[in-house]
Amino acid sequence: MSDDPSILETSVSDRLAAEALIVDVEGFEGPLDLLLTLSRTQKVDLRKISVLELAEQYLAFVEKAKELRIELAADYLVMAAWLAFLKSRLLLPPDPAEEGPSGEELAAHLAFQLERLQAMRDASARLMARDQLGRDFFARGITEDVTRTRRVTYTANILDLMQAYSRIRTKDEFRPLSFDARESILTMEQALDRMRSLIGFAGEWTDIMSYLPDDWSGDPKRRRSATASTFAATLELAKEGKLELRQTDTFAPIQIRSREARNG
Amino acid sequence: MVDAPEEQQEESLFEAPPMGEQERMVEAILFASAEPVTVRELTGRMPHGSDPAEAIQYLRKRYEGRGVAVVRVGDAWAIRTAPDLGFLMQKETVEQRKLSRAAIETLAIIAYHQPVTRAEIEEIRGVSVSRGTIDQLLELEWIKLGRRRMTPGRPVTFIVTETFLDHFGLESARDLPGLKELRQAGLLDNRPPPGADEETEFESGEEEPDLFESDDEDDTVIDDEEA
Amino acid sequence: MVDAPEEQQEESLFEAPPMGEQERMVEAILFASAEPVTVRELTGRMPHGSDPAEAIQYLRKRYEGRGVAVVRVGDAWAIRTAPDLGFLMQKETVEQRKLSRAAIETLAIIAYHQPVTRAEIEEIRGVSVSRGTIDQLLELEWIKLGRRRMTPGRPVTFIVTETFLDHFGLESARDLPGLKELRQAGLLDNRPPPGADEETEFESGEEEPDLFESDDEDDTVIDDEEA
Repeated sequence: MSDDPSILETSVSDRLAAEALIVDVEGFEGPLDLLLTLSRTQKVDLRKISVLELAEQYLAFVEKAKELRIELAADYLVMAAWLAFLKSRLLLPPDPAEEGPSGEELAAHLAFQLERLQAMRDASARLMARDQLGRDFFARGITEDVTRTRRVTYTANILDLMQAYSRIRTKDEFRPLSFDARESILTMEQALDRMRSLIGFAGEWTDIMSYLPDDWSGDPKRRRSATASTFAATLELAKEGKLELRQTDTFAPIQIRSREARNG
Repeated sequence: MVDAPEEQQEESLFEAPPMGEQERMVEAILFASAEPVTVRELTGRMPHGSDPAEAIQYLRKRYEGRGVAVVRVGDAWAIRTAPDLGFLMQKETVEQRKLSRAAIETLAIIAYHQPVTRAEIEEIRGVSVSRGTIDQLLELEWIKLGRRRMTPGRPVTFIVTETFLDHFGLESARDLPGLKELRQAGLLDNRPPPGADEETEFESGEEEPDLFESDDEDDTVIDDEEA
Repeated sequence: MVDAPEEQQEESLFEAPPMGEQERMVEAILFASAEPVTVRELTGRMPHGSDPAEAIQYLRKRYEGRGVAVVRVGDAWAIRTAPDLGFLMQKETVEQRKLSRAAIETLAIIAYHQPVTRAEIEEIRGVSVSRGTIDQLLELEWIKLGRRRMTPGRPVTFIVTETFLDHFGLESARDLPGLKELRQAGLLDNRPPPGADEETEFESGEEEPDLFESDDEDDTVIDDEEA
């Protein structure tokens, strides 16, 4: 098809234009842009463009580029292949067995794409020709920023006040207590140390209360603390498998005995 | 001056200032800002019960034919110098960054086709859109992300911003030059290539919220969907 | 400007724009300039033969009573917000916060013990009182300085103010409920003082030893020994 005389018999100016296109190939924004430029040589409304003629122009362009050993980007070659296919569809009688869109449909879409691209080109030109901020019209030069002040107000009511005072006074009244408490506490660590050293001797069931340190069994406050920590210590030792606990009834005395003593 | 004091007092404990005062206030606020100010913000800054939208209309009339004009920018308002006096402002002229042809075309496509995906921009231009082009437009704050398209891959879309409208002196995206003609000519249609997977294309077309029809463009703001 | 019109026309081929236009120009320039503009500069920027000084006077009149005003700044001119509308350029957000525990306790001590010195407050609270706490209460105008104490060092004392009484709805500081009333009102713990009812407590405590039962106040120091 490429040696169709109708294509080759182009005017000198058209040939020169075609060569300029090739030299400028870098300047094109892709195959569609190139097609749009080529379509201008038809000097018709884009709606009446001959897609067949355009396809041939494009293929001629690609041939020429090959002759001149110009490297064309892949998408130009993909477009060439597609246009060759389109051309065959447009020229050959439609094969009823063939699936897919007809050559006319494909051609119409390509024409639409070109028209749309041209429309967007025109739109961008019109947009850029508008008066622009900072060039044709201007914003305020001396601006006054809104100063944002954040005012924090603190609130408290009479209840807060009274509760605060109560809190202080309460602390005051019970301050001695905290000292007493500190002295009256047998920590679990202390109890655990003590129980570890004593447990070996507990071969028989013995009331847990008998393990309280002597000086911790008198004063009720101290006794209470010692009971609690000793009980906690025995639980810990039971967990370690060192002793067993039992209680015959709710609130009945808790008894312990060593496991090691029994096993060993 | 359309005061109905009785009605106002019923609505609010404090009487709104007279319309003349409200007009002064809007004037002061718009003068003080280089950026467009929304009616919502005006309402927030003016005394309780004020009606800045009405005050703006009076103010706009007052400035007709003056050296500065009250202009609408999307949902906001601004005062700008009259375009015919631009020649006096060489000193204020800011160096415009030269935009590439690709960037300008991409901007126009986004403006006229919004919301539009990158693939659609590429389809229209017939060439891939470079990362830098989009970045440049985002940086200028002329475009921003719109809603994701509800099609496979949930691609992001782009829309133009209020800054864009402000820059080109457009009241809204509906005022883009030649928009109606392009629409009537079917050149803004999302026309799938013949033989393409028409199901998908049709769906995407249907999901597409038409920015130009909707009154409130703010609700197209998105983009935390990635999170 | 004392130009005779004949001279102007001799100097320039072009007639100066009408005064109305000149006024528009001055308006646009003053609006868009980042700094006040002198008459000399206006003359330089406006078409030949213009009389910006006169135009300014018209413009100034036009803006009288408006939301912005044409004002003289040194020997230059600028458009500024009308002084009575300055409040629109501020946005105040009010945030309510609860007074800190330290502050409310300090305030309570001052209220109950006034006039009271800082050392006394610290003695009652058992911790030192930060400068900030006192400052905050002074700033709130809930406390003020009382007479200096006639003791060595002549320390200042603090007393509560009228504002304080107002805020807390009190006639006088004497109206503050006493300790006994606080206790009756359930505001003070009704916990028995240490030493009372210990046997009983122990009886119940024996089965269910709960060391910490009596120590629900966070100011009792129990766990320190483990450290």
